[in-house]
Amino acid sequence: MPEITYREALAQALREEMHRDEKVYLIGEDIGAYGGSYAVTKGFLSEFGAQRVIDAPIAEMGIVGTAIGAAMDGLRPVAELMTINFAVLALDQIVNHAAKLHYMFGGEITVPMVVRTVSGWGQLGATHSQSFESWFAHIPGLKVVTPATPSDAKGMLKSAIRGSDPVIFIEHSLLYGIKGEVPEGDHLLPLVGAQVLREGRDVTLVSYSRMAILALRVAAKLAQQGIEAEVVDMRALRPLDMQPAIESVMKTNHAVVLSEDWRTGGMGGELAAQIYEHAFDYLDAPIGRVAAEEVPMPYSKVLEQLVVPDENKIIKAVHEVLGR
Amino acid sequence: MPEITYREALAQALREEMHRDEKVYLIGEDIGAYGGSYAVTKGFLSEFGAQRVIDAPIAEMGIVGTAIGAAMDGLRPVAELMTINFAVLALDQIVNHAAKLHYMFGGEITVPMVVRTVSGWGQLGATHSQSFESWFAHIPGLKVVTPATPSDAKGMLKSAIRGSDPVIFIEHSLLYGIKGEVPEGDHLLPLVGAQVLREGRDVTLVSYSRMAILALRVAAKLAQQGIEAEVVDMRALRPLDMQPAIESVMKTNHAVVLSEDWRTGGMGGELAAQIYEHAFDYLDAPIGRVAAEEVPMPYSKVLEQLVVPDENKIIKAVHEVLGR
Amino acid sequence: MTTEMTKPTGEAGTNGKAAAEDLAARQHDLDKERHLEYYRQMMLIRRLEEKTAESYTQGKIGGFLHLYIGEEAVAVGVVAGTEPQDHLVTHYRDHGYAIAKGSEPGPVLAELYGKSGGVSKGRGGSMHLADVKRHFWGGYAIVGGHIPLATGIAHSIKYQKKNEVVVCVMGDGSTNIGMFHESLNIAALWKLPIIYLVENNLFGMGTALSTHSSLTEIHQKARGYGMPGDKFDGMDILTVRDHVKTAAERARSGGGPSLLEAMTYRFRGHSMADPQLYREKTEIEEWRTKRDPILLLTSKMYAQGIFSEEDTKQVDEQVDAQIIAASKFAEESPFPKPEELYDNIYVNENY
Amino acid sequence: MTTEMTKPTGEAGTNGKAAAEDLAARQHDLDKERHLEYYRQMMLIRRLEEKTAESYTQGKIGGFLHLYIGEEAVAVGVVAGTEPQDHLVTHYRDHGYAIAKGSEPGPVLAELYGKSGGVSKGRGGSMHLADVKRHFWGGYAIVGGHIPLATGIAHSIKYQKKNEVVVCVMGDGSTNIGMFHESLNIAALWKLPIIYLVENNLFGMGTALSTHSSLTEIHQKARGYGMPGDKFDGMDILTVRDHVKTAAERARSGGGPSLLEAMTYRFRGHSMADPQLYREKTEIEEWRTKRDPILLLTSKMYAQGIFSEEDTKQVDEQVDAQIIAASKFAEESPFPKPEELYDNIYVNENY
Ligand SMILES: Cc1ncc(C[n+]2csc(CCOP(=O)(O)OP(=O)(O)O)c2C)c(N)n1
Ligand SMILES: Cc1ncc(C[n+]2csc(CCOP(=O)(O)OP(=O)(O)O)c2C)c(N)n1
Ligand SMILES: [Mg+2]
Ligand SMILES: [Mg+2]
Repeated sequence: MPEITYREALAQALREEMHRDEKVYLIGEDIGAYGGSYAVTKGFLSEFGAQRVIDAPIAEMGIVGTAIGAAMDGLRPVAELMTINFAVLALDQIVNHAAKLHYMFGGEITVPMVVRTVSGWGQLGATHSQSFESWFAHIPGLKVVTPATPSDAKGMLKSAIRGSDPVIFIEHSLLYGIKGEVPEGDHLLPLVGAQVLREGRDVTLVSYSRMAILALRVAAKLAQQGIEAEVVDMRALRPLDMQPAIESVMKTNHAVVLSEDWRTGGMGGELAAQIYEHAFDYLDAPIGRVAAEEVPMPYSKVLEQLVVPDENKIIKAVHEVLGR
Repeated sequence: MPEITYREALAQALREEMHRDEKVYLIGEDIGAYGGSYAVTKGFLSEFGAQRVIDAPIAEMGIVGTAIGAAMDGLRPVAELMTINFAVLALDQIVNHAAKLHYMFGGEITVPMVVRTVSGWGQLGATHSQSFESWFAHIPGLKVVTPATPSDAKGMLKSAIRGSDPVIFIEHSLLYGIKGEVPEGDHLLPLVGAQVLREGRDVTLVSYSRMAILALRVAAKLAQQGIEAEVVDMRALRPLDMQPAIESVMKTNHAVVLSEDWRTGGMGGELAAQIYEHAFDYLDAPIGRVAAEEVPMPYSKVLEQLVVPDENKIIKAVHEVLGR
Repeated sequence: MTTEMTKPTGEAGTNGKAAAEDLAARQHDLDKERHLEYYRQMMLIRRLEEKTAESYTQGKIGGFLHLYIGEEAVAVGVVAGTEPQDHLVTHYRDHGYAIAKGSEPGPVLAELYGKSGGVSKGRGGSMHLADVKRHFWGGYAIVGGHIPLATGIAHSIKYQKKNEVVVCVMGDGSTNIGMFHESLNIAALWKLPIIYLVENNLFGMGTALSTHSSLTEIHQKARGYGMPGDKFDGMDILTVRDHVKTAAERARSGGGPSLLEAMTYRFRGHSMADPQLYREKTEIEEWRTKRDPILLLTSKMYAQGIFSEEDTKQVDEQVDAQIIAASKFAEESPFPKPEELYDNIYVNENY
Repeated sequence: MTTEMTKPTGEAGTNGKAAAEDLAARQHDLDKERHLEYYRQMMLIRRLEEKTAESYTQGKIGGFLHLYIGEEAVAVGVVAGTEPQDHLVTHYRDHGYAIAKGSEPGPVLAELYGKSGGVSKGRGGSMHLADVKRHFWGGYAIVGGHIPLATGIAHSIKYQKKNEVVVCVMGDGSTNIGMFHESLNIAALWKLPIIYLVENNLFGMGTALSTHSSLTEIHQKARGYGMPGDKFDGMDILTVRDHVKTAAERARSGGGPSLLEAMTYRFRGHSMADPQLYREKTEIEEWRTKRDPILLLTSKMYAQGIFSEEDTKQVDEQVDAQIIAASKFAEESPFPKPEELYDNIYVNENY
């Protein structure tokens, strides 16, 4: 199987689906002439033309709203919101509209739309370094996908496009460069279903997106200390598949949940609460929670490094949970 | 002490603060000539004039954004967003701006602003029946207040107006009519600090806003069954004061968290996770979670009743937690 | 009762006087049928709204109820000026549009009752009801929220090279919100086949036009997009129809979007809960007595001899019967079943 | 180096020829001083930007860096056309505005280095830097996000009956977003003392004007609000100053808001990361050689004899020295301390 980057995997998914179905089109800011702010759609404008690769005005509500409308009428838009920070501007369209229509109109309207957007940070300052996945995960009617690997990036994006529900597809800017094996052609993965990425008997690391990759790296380090960590990648945050995490904790009796968002009201609280609830009698210690410090992200590198979860914080949390 | 309604308590707070400080003004949709969609500001337009009671265009970003700007320059706006469903439209201004400015500009800018808004339901349909408190509670830089009683409504609103931080003040449409004792005049309450509303030894009900009132009613019923429930009203969701809930659970060894929002990613998960973490050795059973069913709110009364948490669901959850 | 007719064939026959008379008679019949149909639709809307008001006070309808009484000529004119395959997307004051677009009054009322026989199976309610097979995409209750959706439908039409037009209806108060701007820019930029039709009823809830909008000539907001704007009497169904038709023809032939402003007035409060502190009773009375769109049509038709009081009486009876039948349908329709609560969250459960 | 002078006193002296000559000489000195100050500011902005570009490639500056090179006349003209107490709110391409408004280059550069000596203590970075005591309320990185804020400051000014004006700067690409519309409607409706100044540099990131805006004459968007609109050469500092001054006087005297469009061009990419696939190198070269705002000013000034190459050389040296000093300041300024991480979340910790 060829090794390609997360970025290439996404591009492959988009390209294949666009070739397969004329009703699939892309819309977003600077996805065409500029080549995509993270270069995912580089070359697409010349390959598919301006009708199907639409450089939109800076108008997040307009981008998502017109995509919803087009989806209602049978097209299959893939809307790109340049970063998740700007998705905040489109929340009314996503939450009050896309998520509601199928249910609210008694099943008569469908919204086969994908919204691709990106989390991440890197001295981008307070307005440009946020993670809002828990907000989306809170909304019935949405599917929320957070792929960590190139294979998932491709396989889940293709399924998102083929499915008929509104999908919030959250990429991570610090993952675009990672490589992995990705099946060529029709590689379709379900949009729900957590997975064990690494087995271990001592502690379960529950995570998604970039933190799942970090968890793998940490697990390798922990192994050198004689700690065998099991890594569970949630992969999608709505619907949530808690089973693998719960089963893992029943085996390891210890868990640390990892996310990049702010702690209070973040994804980690929900994941922990469900594990506590369903593995109550199996836990030997409170679940560790590693998340971002609760401050607007400072620009200065020295402060930013304190805010974001890193390997050391995870290792520290594991040690605490294991009482070492 | 006079007994007044939650609505009157809010009106009192606004009126007193407007008389006290000319820099306080109100802005919102239909707060003036119409009298306020929930009649909180009825009579204010003639009392204070159109300069200080501003009927705004339907422009949620404009309402909140101009309020932030005015606050930056030293005024003390109280912006009303007619319901929390429309607050979704103003999230960029609230989250990417109000919450960030003080920190991001090194303390040089302050945003002494209050955003009043309302949760609730009552056959209003999917777009008009939502609860987004967990979203706001997730954001560093905001203060999030969810008063359950008339006294808190007045005392916390006055403090919110006098303080110099952006406060999201979430009322509940089904609470406006409830009555309670409210001190006259300068009744100022801190914006943080949970409280025990009723003592009990068997189980802790952890809640806020309308669910705290429901919890009190449920506790009375449970008492008749010989179950003594302790009711903790969180009162504010950011900053969170977990101490009273944790101490209560250390005593009762059982807890049920109650909220009106959707379960996944809602406030209950966070509250539960923190209780599990800090009262880990005291819990005799998993914490119960009562929240809304995870569907866009159906209009039909028969379905809506199934979605919202009610006394029976709470009682059932308590029984489960207590193993009865 | 047929729906809006196609144009009269118009060929002048052989040349005899009889043929000409025949043609005139045929023309008269067509005119009568067409205009009586407008009358019928307006009456049906009005009577249905009166029925909903009654049901609301009886507690059969919950939540917010926004009546369309007084504004019937706009909905009926919009549908008369467009084709059945054209699309309609409106704000929450939507019952009239559903009816004009051909929805049965029974399922519309049943929707308001929260019954499973409702057009949206009782899930949407008054503010969110749709009848997709008639290309009525629904009422939407977030002010301005439907404007991007309607624009997207128009985008789809253009993308798929279909010969259809979208009408997106909103109130005057909705033209100040960001989504209006984003949508109109996109529509003008991409030359989409869409008509933005503003029902200017002088108030957004209790806020007067001059308090909420810098430009009180709403149609002039089109100038910010290089789009044609047009203002007309929204109380005259024929005027509405003609202006909508012109804009629809422009849109259909690739001329892009328009912003239309129909001057109208709601005879009732914003919603059933409205104490109406913000306007004078005399103002309402003035409109009611002098500018009732139904009276305006009948007096014109009577004067021109196109139809008679006899005709309208007949229609009235039919309408009354329809309301009774609708009411019966709505009453008898069952409530949704509890086990259906989780239906229609997703299309693909396991994708 | 003084800041922008007040108007010359202008009284004609007694009446002798000597007095007149004296006046002319004084006038010339004032003219020279003023125009040389414009030159100085533009040069300082340019050299500082060049310095930041260098520092960025050296890894001393992180994140996104948006250079202002080529557009200096707009910032300097805006400040020249307004008063020191007037307010400035801009988008993320903000270094030039800070400098024009009088911020010291050292703390501006230190901000970009993430140092505690930065104007925003290293918390904001390139896209979010403010200097509030100078009424520079900062750069904002959410496109359009600052437009409502600036409008609110103008509202506060009117509310408090202050004699001040706000200038809100944005790019052409920012005029399509909802917040633009909501703000301009409110400002026109309430007649607020604000100038919306659009830097039309023909692109929003890589998207050309005609691809993003239905009206490419951006100032005509004012028509949607009944607001005056005005377009002018943004490469000519004197033109910018005069047009801004006119709008500021209107705003100050109760005439309400304006929408100004300064035609300009950025000589560099959108940010340091921009591969610039969307425009031709020749187009950039054309602007650089023929329309450089600094060259335009100097050639005019040399021709009119207002200042000489000698003068500019002197200024250049001063500017170079300032940049060296700024660089030293930024390098030596300490990083924020870890224990300060939670400072300035709230003003009132226990309220
Ligand atoms: C975004 C949003 N803000 C506020 C409201 C509350 N609201 C419902 S209708 C309405 C007035 C709308 O007036 P207009 O657009 O003129 O329509 P009309 O009701 O007059 O037909 C308001 C403020 C809402 N539904 N959505
Ligand atoms: C709401 C939002 N959407 C998208 C972006 C990403 N973005 C940053 S600058 C920019 C282009 C803005 O162009 P313009 O307004 O013309 O200003 P210029 O950079 O040309 O000065 C974009 C799309 C953003 N920061 N905020
Ligand atoms: Mg109206
Ligand atoms: Mg630009």
